[in-house]
This record gives sequence, structure tokens and C-alpha cells, in this order.
Amino acid sequence: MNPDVKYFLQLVLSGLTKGSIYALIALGYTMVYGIIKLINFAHGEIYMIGAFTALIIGGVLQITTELSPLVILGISLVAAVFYSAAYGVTLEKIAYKPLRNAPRLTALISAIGMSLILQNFVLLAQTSDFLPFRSMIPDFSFLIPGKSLLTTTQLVIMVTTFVVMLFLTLLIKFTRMGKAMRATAQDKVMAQLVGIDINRVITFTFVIGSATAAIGGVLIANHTGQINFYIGFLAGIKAFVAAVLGGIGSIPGAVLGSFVLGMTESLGAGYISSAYDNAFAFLILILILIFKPSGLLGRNEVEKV
Amino acid sequence: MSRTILDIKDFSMVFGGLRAVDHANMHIDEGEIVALIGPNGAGKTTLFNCVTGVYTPSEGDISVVSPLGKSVRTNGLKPNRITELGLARTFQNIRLFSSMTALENVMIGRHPKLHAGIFGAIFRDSKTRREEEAVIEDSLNILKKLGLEKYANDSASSLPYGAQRLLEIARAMATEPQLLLLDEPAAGMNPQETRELDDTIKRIRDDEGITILLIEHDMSLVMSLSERIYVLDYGKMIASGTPEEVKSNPAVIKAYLGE
Amino acid sequence: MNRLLSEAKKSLITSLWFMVLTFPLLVIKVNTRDNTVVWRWMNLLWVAIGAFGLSWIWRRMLERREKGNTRIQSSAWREKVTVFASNRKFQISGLSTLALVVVLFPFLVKFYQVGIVTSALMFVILGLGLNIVIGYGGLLHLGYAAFYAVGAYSYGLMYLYWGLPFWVALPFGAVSGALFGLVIGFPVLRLRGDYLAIVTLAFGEIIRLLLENLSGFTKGPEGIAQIPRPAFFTKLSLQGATTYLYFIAIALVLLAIFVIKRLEDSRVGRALEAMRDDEIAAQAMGIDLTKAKLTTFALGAVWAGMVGVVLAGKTTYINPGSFTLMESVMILVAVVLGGTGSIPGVILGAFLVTLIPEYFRALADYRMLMFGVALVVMSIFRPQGIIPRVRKRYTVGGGKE
Amino acid sequence: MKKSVLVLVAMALTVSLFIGCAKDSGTIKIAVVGAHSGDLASYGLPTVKAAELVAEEWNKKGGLLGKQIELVIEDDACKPEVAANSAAKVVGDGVVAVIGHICSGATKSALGIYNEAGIPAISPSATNPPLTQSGNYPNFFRTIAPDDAQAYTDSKFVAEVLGAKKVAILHDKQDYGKGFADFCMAALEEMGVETVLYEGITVGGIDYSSVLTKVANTDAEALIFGGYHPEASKLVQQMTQRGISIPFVSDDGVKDDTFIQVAGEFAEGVYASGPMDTSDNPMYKKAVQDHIDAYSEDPGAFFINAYAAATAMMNAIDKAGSTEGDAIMSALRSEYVETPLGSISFDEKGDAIGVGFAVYQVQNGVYVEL
Repeated sequence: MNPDVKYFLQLVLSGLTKGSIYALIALGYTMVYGIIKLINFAHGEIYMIGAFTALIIGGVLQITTELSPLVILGISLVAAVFYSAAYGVTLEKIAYKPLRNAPRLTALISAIGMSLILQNFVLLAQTSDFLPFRSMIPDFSFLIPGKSLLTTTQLVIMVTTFVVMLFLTLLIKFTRMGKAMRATAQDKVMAQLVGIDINRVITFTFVIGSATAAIGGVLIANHTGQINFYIGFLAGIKAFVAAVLGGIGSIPGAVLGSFVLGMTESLGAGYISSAYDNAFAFLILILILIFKPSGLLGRNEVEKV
Repeated sequence: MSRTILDIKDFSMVFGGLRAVDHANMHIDEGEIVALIGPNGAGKTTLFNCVTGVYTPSEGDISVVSPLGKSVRTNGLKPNRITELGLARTFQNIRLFSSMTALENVMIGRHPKLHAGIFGAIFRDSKTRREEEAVIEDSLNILKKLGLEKYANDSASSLPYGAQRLLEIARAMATEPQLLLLDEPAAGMNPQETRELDDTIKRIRDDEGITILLIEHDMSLVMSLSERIYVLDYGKMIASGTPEEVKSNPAVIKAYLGE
Repeated sequence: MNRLLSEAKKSLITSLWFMVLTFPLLVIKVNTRDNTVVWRWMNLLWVAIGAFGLSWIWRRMLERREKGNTRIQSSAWREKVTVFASNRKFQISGLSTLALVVVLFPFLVKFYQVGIVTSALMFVILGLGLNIVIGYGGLLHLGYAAFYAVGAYSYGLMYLYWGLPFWVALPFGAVSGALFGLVIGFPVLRLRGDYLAIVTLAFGEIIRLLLENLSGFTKGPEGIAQIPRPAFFTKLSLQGATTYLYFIAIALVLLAIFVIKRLEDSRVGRALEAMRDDEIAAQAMGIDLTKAKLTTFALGAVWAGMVGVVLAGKTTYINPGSFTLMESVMILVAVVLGGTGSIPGVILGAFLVTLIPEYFRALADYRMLMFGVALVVMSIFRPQGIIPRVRKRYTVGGGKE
Repeated sequence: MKKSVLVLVAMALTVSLFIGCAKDSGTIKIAVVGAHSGDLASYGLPTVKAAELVAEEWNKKGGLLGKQIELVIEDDACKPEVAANSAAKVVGDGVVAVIGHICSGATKSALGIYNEAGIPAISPSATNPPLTQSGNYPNFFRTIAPDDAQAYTDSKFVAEVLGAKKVAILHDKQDYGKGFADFCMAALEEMGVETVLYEGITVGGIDYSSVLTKVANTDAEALIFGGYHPEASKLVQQMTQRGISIPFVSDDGVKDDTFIQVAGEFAEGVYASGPMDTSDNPMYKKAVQDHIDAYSEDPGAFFINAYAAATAMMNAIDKAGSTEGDAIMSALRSEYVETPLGSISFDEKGDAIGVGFAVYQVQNGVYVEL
């Protein structure tokens, strides 16, 4: 293969990996936004808590039991999903529900506060040090010839992102709850009038959004091999950028935005300099919003006058 | 014949395939009180929004004629530019500056008539000081004209509903418009308040010389106030004329009563 | 009695839920290297007791909030304070005492206290500046620290390349702050609310990244060292310079209060507030949103630019690490805590945010946690801040009361 | 009128709170300043413990110049703007010497204040070269070798031991990492080694595959990384996974047991430079043992350097026979003192003579000096 072409393909694959990583977090961001029109600033922290729970539960099982690694992976993943969802729902009840009719700015500040609380809770309850996160995904040996192109973990992340997106799209399009979610997203008052329990819908949205974050947390920790209390903040901001880029509130938008972001960073790093990868990410965000203020796939909401 | 202030020619507004207003024509002459009526969803507020620059019309021309007779095409102009041309409006769903007092709301209406910039504000030279004193004076006068002076220092959002509607009118008057566009000014008012509103609007026209275009559902108010009426139905202008002509127009009766 | 029981039941359920919720993070600590697990069961007990009590209080507070009790109480309370504060005699004696204390302060205390209070005063100015953007303009700006950086680097670079002194840099910092405000303002004109927040955040980060990466020009992460402290005709001793900086900060605070007060009371200030309350209605009143937004950004950034210069002159060393998103968030905390839009509120907020950690070192580790809690609690129960904005009243017949 | 009197009294009370208690001249005060809270606390706290142990030793022997040593401990959170305030505070407290600060940036903003007060400062960990080499900080000393010396050690190893002709250099865009990378590039150039890639990476990044693709796309024979262990462990893990097998050479920020713990199997074979191993030194053993006895845990980062710094500083005060800054500084420069790092003294610029770096490699999960 022509080395230049190979180089380009490798960068594209890196971009896809990054994109998939961002997408796993951005999906939850965008879902929550779609329903309550609030940037859940603490979403990154939910992702971090998912990773921490998996680490703790996995670690305990490894040390105190004789279970096989795959069983441990399964149990810790379930625990991570459960706890992230529980934290997500609790967070909504405490910090967002009382502010449903408050100005957006107030709710956003509450969300920033919640993000600080969760970060520092984990810092104080656990440690500020990085903790090793042993990869629990077995290496598929058949991939070894292509090792320099794609690692097993990367492949698993990409496939998972795709499956989660498909699942969420189907959920929203075809289930009863999905319909209720769409109705709530469009008009809360009308949704209530037609008998939708919007509290249940919102809780459900937080459960699903947080669960995807937990899956993301576990997979990404497998990829990076380490976690600390601060990972959620940085990842959260990137995912937030991706969601806004794609048009916040739109599921395919979140995935598209994530890929655009990942690709920009990867190609920018490959052909210009990786020192600027975050700068490229933010620059593309600003450029897209200047020309399309509601993001790539976002609906341009005309304010009712 | 008096001067035309607002001239709407062959105007359409399309929202993603939906024709909210379809090839409408309309003109308002100086000193008139004109009503725009029609069933819900007929496109009345959309027309208002296009005239005041909130939306840009899809097709056609909207022009405003200045007191000196210069005609300006307003399609695509920003709302604040249109306000400067002498159009002011109220909103169907009240949009007062809710954190401010009633008086401050009116003072903001004086904005286009004032000149102080940042440096004037900071150094407060004698010109700015005089201007500020005049703003308070003028705004209080406007409140008095509408009987709102007792609310001057009350938070706008704490006012009774009827008073909030009047405050919107006061705020719009503060911009010294030649044409005032009122979007359902009587909505939510009790009969007593509506009768008073009838008088108020007439007074605004007679004493201040402000031309008025209003959207209203209260037919008795429309019939008593307006000199001419336009009727919109499903985006089409189906009739226009004096109250009597419109009342007896079969198309209007059909639109309102259905078939 | 029944009510008490049902309340207890509710709190019990909450308490149990929090025990489940905090179980892995608070109780278990694994060390995968030594293969040891530490079980901290006592923590669970604290959570149980804490959650039981706090949830009880929380529900009470929510109930009171529903009824709007707090508002009535606070306004009655405020009425008294306002009457008291508007007493002419009190105003004069209070203000002159305050002025006396402010002037004498640096000569009464150890000089490091002067340094700390100067830092707090700098934060006050930052808060007042951000307050123009958030409190008056209603634009959520998450990249405010970038303007601060622009000011600091104005002085740093002007000194580095041309050897220019503090007093030349100060107005330049203000101007370059304002210019950067305009630069950021232009692209975000069409954006609203949440989109605006993320784009300002992005801008803030881009500026920091540029400072970090353009190391040929800005000295990159190594930072600029040996920036001189401001000189008063001649070079001052450390103590002298510290006192001098204190008075410079005091002067800037006074200037900021003066300018903001004047703006608040003017056509420009009213236009900004109208835009915050309702953009569409503001436009309908003839307010040019483009102009109003750019004015907001520039007026807000001026102060950060100036304080940036003071920072460079005070620490004598600057690097990009001082201007992170966290810094922007801390300024936001000060504004929200004290009272968005309220000058005394923001001053109090800035003092709380800077001085509490300074004088309660033992709590240093809990600092961010407490700020987080403060943000959430304030948003829910007192969104107007500790000292809310008091709107001016006019006597009918013109003039002020 | 009454009210204003009340206000005055209240104000006076507040002011008196600020003033605090009067100076006590019965002790010799030495400041220990560094990051003691937040996520960098683990770099700063071991220094406090080292200073406490050394001071206790002196105090047991009857103190310094006949007075007991009192440590004044201040937190600078590793931030320049906080460090300036902390420095002013300890100067105001009347300290005669400073052990700290921990981070180079914070050190730079504090040194001017100490200099004006004529107080010497000795850091166990601030490695930024201009601190000693610029001549701007005559009152600064350190018990750790500067970054350029470290970079030289690494570069020499890469050029001579590994025999690389072409290298790729990455850094984390931070003060320490980038400084190290820059010095490596300069030193390697002199040694005739070409730098084929020089690039910054973002701290906290999730995925470094793009930049590693770039590295793989060059014909570099070694990768030098300037930065800390979290990024290093992600880099080595992702390198191994994509089959990039060139040697990974890094700095003291990576020569940390946490790196081995986090990177696990991927850490094997990694080279990193660190202070020369003096663990055979009896004082070293004693210092570590004292720490274990006092705090029942192993000492943390820079503990030995800090122990040496505290020892050197207190010895200099003792030898100088005075608490005058100039006397202490000339004693630091002229006297050799036994420390866990060996017998050291300080050159004109303030760098320790006899303190250097060595290259280590991770072998079977531990760092081994080569």
C-alpha cells in the first residue's frame, strides 16, 4: 500500500475511534438535552462514576473470589450501569427537578455545581491518584496482522457505539416510551394533557442516558488503562462539544458530531500538530455554529412570538 | 387623500412547505384604525411578525412610508431598524421585561429616541443628564396617559393582567411610532377593561395621532373601533372593507361559521 | 403525628437509597497492586445519619420554597435594611468609617494580609466584570478567564519585548481586553443560551492553548518571569509595592463600581438588561442586539484585562496554567453566590470565594465540594443570590427617591 | 452617632483579628511551602514530613544556635498567584529560610519576595533550569539536578547506549515536560542525533493513536517523552497495542512507582531518568526508616531530596552561626554536608554539586538503575 494512503487510513481509523469514544458519552448528553432542554454538565461525572464502580466491583471480585474474568467483566459492567443510572436519576431529582420552570441559566449553574460535587465526592471518597484499570476485554488474536491499524478495544468501542445508537434510535422510534419521550421533548404541557407522566419519562431518560455513559466509561477505561476523578470533566466537555456540533437533542446528530470532532482532531494532529488537537476541536465547533447556529442536524427552532 | 403608512404587496410567508400567509395585500393610511381578523391559525400574527421584522417574508414587498413621504422596503430589515422607521408593536403572549419596574419598561421604549452612548453614560455630561431627566418625565407621562402611574415602581410581572397589556401599549408608545400594531390587546380582559381599552385606543389615535392596526378576536371591540377590517383565513386575505361590508361578506361568514 | 411518621418514612427511604448509592465509592477501597480491599463500614453509618437529617431539611426547604415564604420574609427584612441604609446620617458615618478602614488597613496588618486582600479585591473586579456579561447582558460566558489572560500577557509581553512599565500596560490591557471581547462577540452574535456557553468556553480554551503552544512568542508553558512590580516614581520595596498594589486594586474596584453604577442607570445599561429579559421584545423597542451584545462583551472584558495586568504586576510571574476553565468557573461562582446583577452581592461573593479558602486552610480539600453544594443550593433556594439586586425606585414627578 | 462608634469598634475587632499574635523570638522559624492540598498534594506533602523529621532531630539535640526550630507550613497549591501570597505570609512570620517550593512556576513567583527579604530558599523538586542559570534568583538552591542536566543524561543514553540516529520527541505542553523535551532536542543535535518528530500532546487525552500513527510513520529509532506518568502509561499501552516497538525514554515524572502500577505489563522495558540511586547510603536508609517509624508508611515523592534540602539548610544555619540570609547562603556554598544524597555542597548558581541523574529501566515490574 502507498505509505501516504496507509497513513491517511490510519489517521481516519484513529478519528473513528475517537469519534466512537466521544459518541458513547455524547449520546446520553443529547438525550437528556432533548427532553429537559438542559445541558447536563454532570454527565461526564456520571461516566466517571461508571468507570469507578466497575473498577471497584471488578477489583473486589478479583481479589476475594475465584470467578472467571468474563463473569467479573459482566458483573462489573452491570454494577456500573446500575450505579450510573442511580446517580443520574438522583442527580435529576435533587438538582434539576426543582428548577424545571426556572430560567435556563439557573438550571445550568445548578448542573455545574452538581458536576463539582460529584468530582470532589469521588476525589475525597477514593483518591486523587490515577488508578490502573486492567483491560477486561480479551484480545482477539485474529486481528494481530492488522494490529497497527486497529486494536481489539478500539473495535469493541466502535461496534458498541453503533449498537447503542441503533438501540436508542429504535427505542425512540418504535416503543411506547419512545413516543412519550418524543412528545415530552416537543411540548411538556401538551404531553401532560394527553396523559403522559412526564416525571416518569424524564427519569427513564436519565436512566438510559446514564447507562450509556456507564458503558462508555467502562469501555474507555479499558482503552486508556487508567482512571481518576477528573476524567469525566474533560471527556464530558468533548462530548458536549460533539453533541452541540451535531445539533444537541438529535441522536444521529450526536454520533455525526462526534465523528466530525474525532476526525478533525485526528487529521489535524496527523497533518498539522497534535499540540493543537483541542484547539482544532473547538475551532470546528465555532465555525460550524457560525454558519449553522443549531448544529449539523439540529432543528432550527423558531421561537414562538 | 391621506398618506399610506404601511403597504403590503403580494406578501407570502412559508414555513417549511406550509404557507402561513399566501399572497396577501394590505395597506394602512395615516390616522386610520384598522383591524385584522380571522380564525385561529389564519396567519395574523405571522403577518405581524413579518411586518415588524421578527421573520423575513418569503415573497412580496412590505414598505413603510416615513412622515416625509419616503418609502422604505423593510423586507429583511432587523426589528430595531423597523422600530426606528416608526412601527411599534405589542405581543400576543405578553413580553414585558419582567425583572424591571413598569416605569423602566417604558423607559426602554424611549431607547430609539435617545442618544447617550457608553461614554455619555459614564461621564454623564450635561446633555446626558438632561436626557435622563427627560426620559423619566416622558415615561411617567406615558404611564399617566394609560392610567398606569400607580404601578410605576412595581415589578412589571407583578401587575394585574389587564395592566400588563396596557403596559405593553405604553412601552410601544414610548418609541413614538406613527403606526402601532396591537396583537390581541383585549385578550384576557374582562368586559369592563375591554370597554376602557376601546376608549384608550381611540384616544391614542385622536390625541397622539398614532395610526393603529390591531389583531383582535373580540368582535364587538373590532366593530366599534375599526374603520376598516381585513380578514385572513388559511393565509389568504378573503375580504376587506368597512365593518358593515365585512359583516355581510359571505366568504367571511363561511370562514367563521364553517359550512 | 401521622405527618411526622410519614416524614420519617420518607427520610428513611432516602437514607437507605443513599446508603446503596454511596456504597461502592465510600465503603470499598481496593488496591489492585497489593490485592487488598479496605472496607470502611463506618462511612455507611455517617451517610445513613446524614442523608436522614439532610433529606428532612431539604423537603422542608422545598415546601417553604413552594409556598414562597422565603420571599415575603426576605423582602420585609430587606425593607428594614433599605430604610436603615438610606438614612443619610448612617450613610455618611458608615461610608466614612469604611473609607478610613480601607485606607488604614495596609498599615495595621501584616503585609501578607495585604497581599491576600489584594487578591480578593482583584477577584471582586473580575466578578464585577463578569457580572456585566451575565447579570446585565444575560449571556452565560464560560471563557471569562481568557480576557484575564489577555490582560496579564499584555503586560508580560510588553515588558518582555519592549521593557514597558506597569502604568503603560494597564490601559493597554484594558483596551486589548475589550478588543478580545469584541473578537469573541462577533461570531457568537447569533447564538443563544447553551450554545453561547459552549462557544465562549471553546474560545477561552483556544486562547489558553495558543498561549501554551506559541512558545516562541509567549514563552509557552514556561511562562514569563521577573515581571516588575509597579513602580511609584522609583522602584518600591516589597512591602511598598504590596501596599501600592493594594491601593491600585482599591482604586480599580471603586472605578468599576462607579462605571457600572453609571451604566446601570443609563440608556446603555437599560438596553443590556432589556436584552437579558427578552431579546425579541428588546429588538421591538428599537434596541440593536448586535450592538448590545458586543457592548456587553467589551464592557465585561475591559475589567478582566485590567486585573490581568495587576496580576502580572503582583505575582511577577505568569503562565497559561493560571487561566483555565476552573478559573472562569470560580468567577462564575462568585457572581452567582453573591447575587447576579447586584454590585454588593458580587463583592460579597468574590470575598467569600477567595477569603474562605484562605482563612480556613483546614477545609482546603473540601473547598470545591462546598462550592458545588453552594451552587446547587443557591440555584434552587435563592437564585437571586445572597444580596439580590435592588431595583431603583423613582418618585412620581421625576427624579430619584 | 452611637452607630458609627459601634461600627468602628466592629471594624477594629476585625482588624485585630487580621493582625494575629506578636512575634515570638524564642525559636528559629523555617518555612516549608509547597502544594499541600488538591491533586498535587502528593508531590508536596512528603517534603513537609522530611522537614519535620530533620527539625525534630535538631531539636532533640538542643536545637539550632541554641533555639528550637519551628516550622511554618504554608500551602501554595502549586499556583504562582497563591505562591506569591504564601511567600509574603511566611516572610511576615519572620522565617529565616525556606524549604520549597515544589513546582517551578510557583517557585519563580515566590523567589522575588524571598530575595527582597534576604531569605534563602532551597527546593527539593523545582528543576526548571533558569532558576539557577539565569542569575535572577541569587537566593535559590536546590537538591535536585536541573532539567537540562537530566535531558543531557537521557540524550547521552539514547545516543550512546541505544545508538539511535533518529528520534521522535513528544511532550505534554507543560512547563516541566516541554522544558525537558526542548533540552533533549538541543543536546541530541549536538550529539549528531536527528529529531524527526517534535510534538506536544494534550494532557488528559483519551486516545493518542493519531500522534502514535505519526510516530510510526517516521523512521525514529527511539521515542523520548517529556511529561508525567498518566500520559506516559497511555502512550506505552497504545504503542504496544499497535505494535510500535521502539524504546520509550522518559524523565523523572515517569520514574515513579505509580507509573509501573498503572501501566502494568506495558511498562516493561521503559527507560526513565531519575536522581541517582543513593539507597545504599546509610543516611538514606535512616531517613526512610525514620519516616516509616513516624508515619507508618513508605515515603512519597521527593522525600529524599527534601530530607537533603532540610539537612543542608539547617546545617548551613548552624555553620553560619547566624540567621542572616547572606551568612546562610555563603555557608550553603562553602560547606559540604552529609545528606541521604551523599556529601553535597552548592555551586555559585545554587545547584547541588554531586547530585545527578541516572537512567533506569523497568525490569520485572521495578525500576533498575542501568
